[in-house]
Amino acid sequence: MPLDDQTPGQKPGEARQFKVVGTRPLRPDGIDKVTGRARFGADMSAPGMLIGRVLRSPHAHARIRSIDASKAEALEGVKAVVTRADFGAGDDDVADILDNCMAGEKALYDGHAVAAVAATSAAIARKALKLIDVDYETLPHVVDVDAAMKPDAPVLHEGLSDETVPDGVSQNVVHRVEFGHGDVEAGFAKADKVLERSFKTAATHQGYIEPHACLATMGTDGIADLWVCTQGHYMVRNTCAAILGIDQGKLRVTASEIGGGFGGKTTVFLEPVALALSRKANRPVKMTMTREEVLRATGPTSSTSIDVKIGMNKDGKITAASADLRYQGGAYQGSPADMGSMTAFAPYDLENVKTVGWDVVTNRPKAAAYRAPGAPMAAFAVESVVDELAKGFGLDPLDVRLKNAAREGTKSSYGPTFPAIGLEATLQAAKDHPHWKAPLGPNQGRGVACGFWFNFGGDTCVSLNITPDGTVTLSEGNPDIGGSRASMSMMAAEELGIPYDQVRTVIADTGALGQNEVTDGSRVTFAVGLATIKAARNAKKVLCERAAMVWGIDPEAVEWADGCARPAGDNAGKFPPMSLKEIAAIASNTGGPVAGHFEVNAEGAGVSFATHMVDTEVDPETGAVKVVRYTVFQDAGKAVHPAYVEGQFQGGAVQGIGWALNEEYIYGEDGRLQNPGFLDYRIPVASDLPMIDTVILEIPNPGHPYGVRGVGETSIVPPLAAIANSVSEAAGVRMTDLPMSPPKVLAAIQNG
Amino acid sequence: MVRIWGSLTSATDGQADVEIEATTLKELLDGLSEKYPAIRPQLQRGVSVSIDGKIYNDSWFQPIKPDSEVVLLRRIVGG
Amino acid sequence: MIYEVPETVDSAVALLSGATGSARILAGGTDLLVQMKSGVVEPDLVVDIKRIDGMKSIAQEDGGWRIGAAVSGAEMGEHQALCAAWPGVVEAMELIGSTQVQGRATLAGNLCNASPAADSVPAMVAAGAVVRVAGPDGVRDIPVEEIPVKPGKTSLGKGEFVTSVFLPARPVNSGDAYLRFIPRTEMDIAVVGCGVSLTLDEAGTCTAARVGLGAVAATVLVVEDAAAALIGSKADDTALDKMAAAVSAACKPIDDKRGTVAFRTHVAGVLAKRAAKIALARAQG
Amino acid sequence: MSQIHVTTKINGDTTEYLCDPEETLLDVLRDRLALTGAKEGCGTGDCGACSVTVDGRLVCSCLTLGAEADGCEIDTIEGMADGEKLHPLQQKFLEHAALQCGICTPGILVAAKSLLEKNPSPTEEEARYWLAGNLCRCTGYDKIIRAVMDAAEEMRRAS
Repeated sequence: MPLDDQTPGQKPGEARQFKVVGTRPLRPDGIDKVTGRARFGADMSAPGMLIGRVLRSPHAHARIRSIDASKAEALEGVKAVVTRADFGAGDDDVADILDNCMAGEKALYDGHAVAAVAATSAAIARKALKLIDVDYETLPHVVDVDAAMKPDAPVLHEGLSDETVPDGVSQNVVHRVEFGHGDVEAGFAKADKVLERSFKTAATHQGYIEPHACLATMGTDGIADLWVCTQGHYMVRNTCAAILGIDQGKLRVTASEIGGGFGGKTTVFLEPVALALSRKANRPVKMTMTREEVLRATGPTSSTSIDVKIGMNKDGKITAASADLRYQGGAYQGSPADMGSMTAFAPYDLENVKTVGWDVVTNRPKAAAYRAPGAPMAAFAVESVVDELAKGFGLDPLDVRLKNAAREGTKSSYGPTFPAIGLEATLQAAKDHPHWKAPLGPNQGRGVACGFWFNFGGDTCVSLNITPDGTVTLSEGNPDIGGSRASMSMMAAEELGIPYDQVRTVIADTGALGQNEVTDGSRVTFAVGLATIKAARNAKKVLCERAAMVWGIDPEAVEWADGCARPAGDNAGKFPPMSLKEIAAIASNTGGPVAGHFEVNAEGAGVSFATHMVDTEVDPETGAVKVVRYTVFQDAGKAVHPAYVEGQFQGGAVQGIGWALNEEYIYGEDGRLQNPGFLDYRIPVASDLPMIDTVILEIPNPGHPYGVRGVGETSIVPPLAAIANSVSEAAGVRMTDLPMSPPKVLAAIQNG
Repeated sequence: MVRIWGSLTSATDGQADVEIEATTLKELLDGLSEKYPAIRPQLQRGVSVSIDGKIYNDSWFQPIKPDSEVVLLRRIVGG
Repeated sequence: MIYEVPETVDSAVALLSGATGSARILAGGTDLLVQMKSGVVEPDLVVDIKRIDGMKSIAQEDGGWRIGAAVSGAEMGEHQALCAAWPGVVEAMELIGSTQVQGRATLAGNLCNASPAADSVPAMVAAGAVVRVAGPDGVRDIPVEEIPVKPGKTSLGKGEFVTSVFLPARPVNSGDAYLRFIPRTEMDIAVVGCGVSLTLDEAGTCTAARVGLGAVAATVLVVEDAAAALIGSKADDTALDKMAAAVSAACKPIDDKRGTVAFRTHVAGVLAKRAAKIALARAQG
Repeated sequence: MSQIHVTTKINGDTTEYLCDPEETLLDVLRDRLALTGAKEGCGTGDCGACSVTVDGRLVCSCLTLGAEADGCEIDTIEGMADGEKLHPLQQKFLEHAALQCGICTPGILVAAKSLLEKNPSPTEEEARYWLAGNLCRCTGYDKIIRAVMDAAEEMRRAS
């Protein structure tokens, strides 16, 4: 629906004075989380609960000839065993998700689920798994994206390529997409220099510390309850209902506290299996993944192979740019090659630009969304070439970016013309920051890079209820992944004109609200915030009506200001203001409880840009890289709770540092994952890092009443490139292959 | 006038900008589907539409003004 | 699985000797429990040795130090006299795992896990440590480098277990050091590890040296050529380069998820040189 | 398989339990004693989310057998606050927004408390190395380290 975006009484362009928004109150779920009593996915139990475990394929690619579970079923304590045969055909929409949760004809990657058991203890469940005989016919496999595209590559799915895929490539290529405008060849012909480079990035995992976990209870009548750690319990409800062939309304899903997601908990893995086990055993079933299972069978992001070609004039003006982006998305279609193709050149105002994206399947776990899916790798490749060209001409890399920066009115590389955007502001802030002028030590280098992300909105419901004592409870349908309860309470308090601690925000289960889009796309503060503000405005309207009844005047003659209903002007009559508390106290006498609610598909999210600056030091004898200093400059639209905005900036930057330096999926010749643990899947630890400085810029999003833009994802787009540019300068050699692990950096230094 | 992405131009006789009479998002998508049947598989896979720089995924009755800039995009996903 | 907590060495030996299935010693458990979790080992008997007298003690003996098999890294790090005598061994031990792991992990366990990448072992090798083993035939003392025979396998026989590690008396003007290379700053397994121990005479000439190398072969290496390059020199740059070359030449590494052959071979030399400089500075006081 | 009877003190209270010989202390705390503040992030000692202290020594409860705790004193996150009074570290974590999702928070608080008991005046570097075994994926550690340093300062002032 079209939204009236303006705050009443506020002229366009006029900065609003906030009382609560922009402050840093303590989060309402804080004490639960510092005392250990907050309940996460694995922290729930039920009477008579069974423990479920999954049997996983040890093969990268194998036909499943047969599964014999009779010995497992006969083991004392085993109450149910399920295989794919226990699931129906399911809707087409969820066919891939079902096949990923429980393999059908083929196991498509190392770690692919092939059967599951529910037993009276974890030990018995583990023992039962060993008693299941699976007859596999192993098949040739492929895990590398370029290898998988070759015509003679082992094929995962026959006939999957759609009409966009040209002849001469493997059927593993699912889809090809192209964006751009102008004539790149003509543009390259005009350039003083054309530079073409190829890049590779390894697959990385979202790396949330909480493994997937759920507790399912399902009866034979199809009525079911599910407790689960997820980024979207409504998505879990809808997906599981479709897979299990039950009505969405019969499945109530409650979101636990969530121990990190970053996109990796935007789909289902264990949940349909736990429900199927529970249905079969007719008892509650709890399932948790081990860390090994998390790494082998969930997440990760795509590994990529990218070619970038850019033409630049001596003055730094880019004449043309093109990129070919090949992303493998694991065993099923849907790698974010399209997002990479759309975002690759988004920070630039280009006359001639073309990107081609390839979605490729391989024998790896199905790629899940990871924070700005597809964008960081594309930015790594593009920003590396821009940097090399700029430095080749002896130009300041920030000046070159400013010279070519997308701004209001720029026709973006993916099509639309940008409205007011904050890229130049981030670049200018970077240029003016002391970090840019600070001296570098020996073996140190400084890199900068820009990044872009779309952000989006989606279906959102908020219900705001006034209690009899005049405090407020706010129900929303998006798991609080990083302080969003605080932001919602703040926006409701701001709008109602009451103190922050008078609002309590809760995450409602799927029975309490309508459909809510997943906590993804950096949407929550934007979309749920918008719905919160609108719900509060609806409540204020009712509150004004109640005051009007008491005063015996027209409701239109009452306005809400500073937490009270007041006569709107002298003509309305002279009455002392009525506070929220006063109106709440007489709610029963004036028509009943007061509430405001708002349901919307919150379209029209604003895009967001960031510039990152990083200093690294390279040990020339070992190739070890140390991050010495890091500063994030990002447009937040409006920072509702600045501490949590900074936290998003810092967290994204550090995930990017991991991706750039040490994180990678390592497969052996046998197609098995060699590092399914936090020992060798090396996410940054505290001693690896400096403080991460942040500069929040606020260029308001006209699509949100307070100007909010999403901030969660953009922060992971620039770091790969910024660090690569920094390391390349420090090492004296251009690094094009992520991660820049010490053996690679040392080899690059030694090979010049 | 709708701007479509590069690889769809095979469905529109090579035109990157195509003319569709539409006052809402739904009319636009129906019009595209009717005029260029070859584009239907892509529409079925899901698209996002940028109207004057704002992204819309689903809202059928989102108004489109005569002078609006309308761009068809791959369905935006997030993490 | 049966869990036993014997209170004497003899009863531990009896339990281990009498075991019909697989038996494991539990001291810190930081390797054993990981292996049990992954299903790599499913012991029928676990013998917790922490309640045996002496297992948790650090005691001076003949001018050297005897470290009980259940002494944790954290306890070693808190023992000032031990740190002063063998800083290289202590710093190697303290590099293993996190603070949490330090609260449990032991020198003896790190040795008996028989990983070629064990951090404390090259340092113990350099220090000339001697391991005391109890078994059905009584007690024997053997050089530390003779314990691991290949990855995951020790030379200990059935019923035997390590009761202590002895670090010998430290000659005057001596110093030791251990350095390892890891991709992060903490929490990784060594890609290369190098322990150096050396002794100087009054004139500053190196009279004795030992160099231990980890993660570059199936077991920790004692590199005698490297030691020879130092002995008789003043550990100047020429000698150090010669030592580094000997270290690199001794490497027989593999390519794996943690590093390449070329990387390990090169970095072994780099680390040996850096470790030797630290040891030298310590020897010079 | 017979179970083992264990007597411990947990957060100051004498506690008895029966556990399987191969059961970890983490499983005992979570599944038998309903102390779910310690989390299992990896089960292999690599993430620190299950941190507790045993006889004052910081350990991963996933790398300790429940049977080993016999006669020991165990402290967990559930015992960190003194009644209604939060520990200064807990308070500073809230004030500095040092948690986003909160899954690593109990382990980090237990580890940080152990640090400050051993070293009341850690440098930033000492704090970072002490906490290197506690993985956090949300915050980039910046606000965590600030909260620990601030709590240390406040505790020094108060003592």
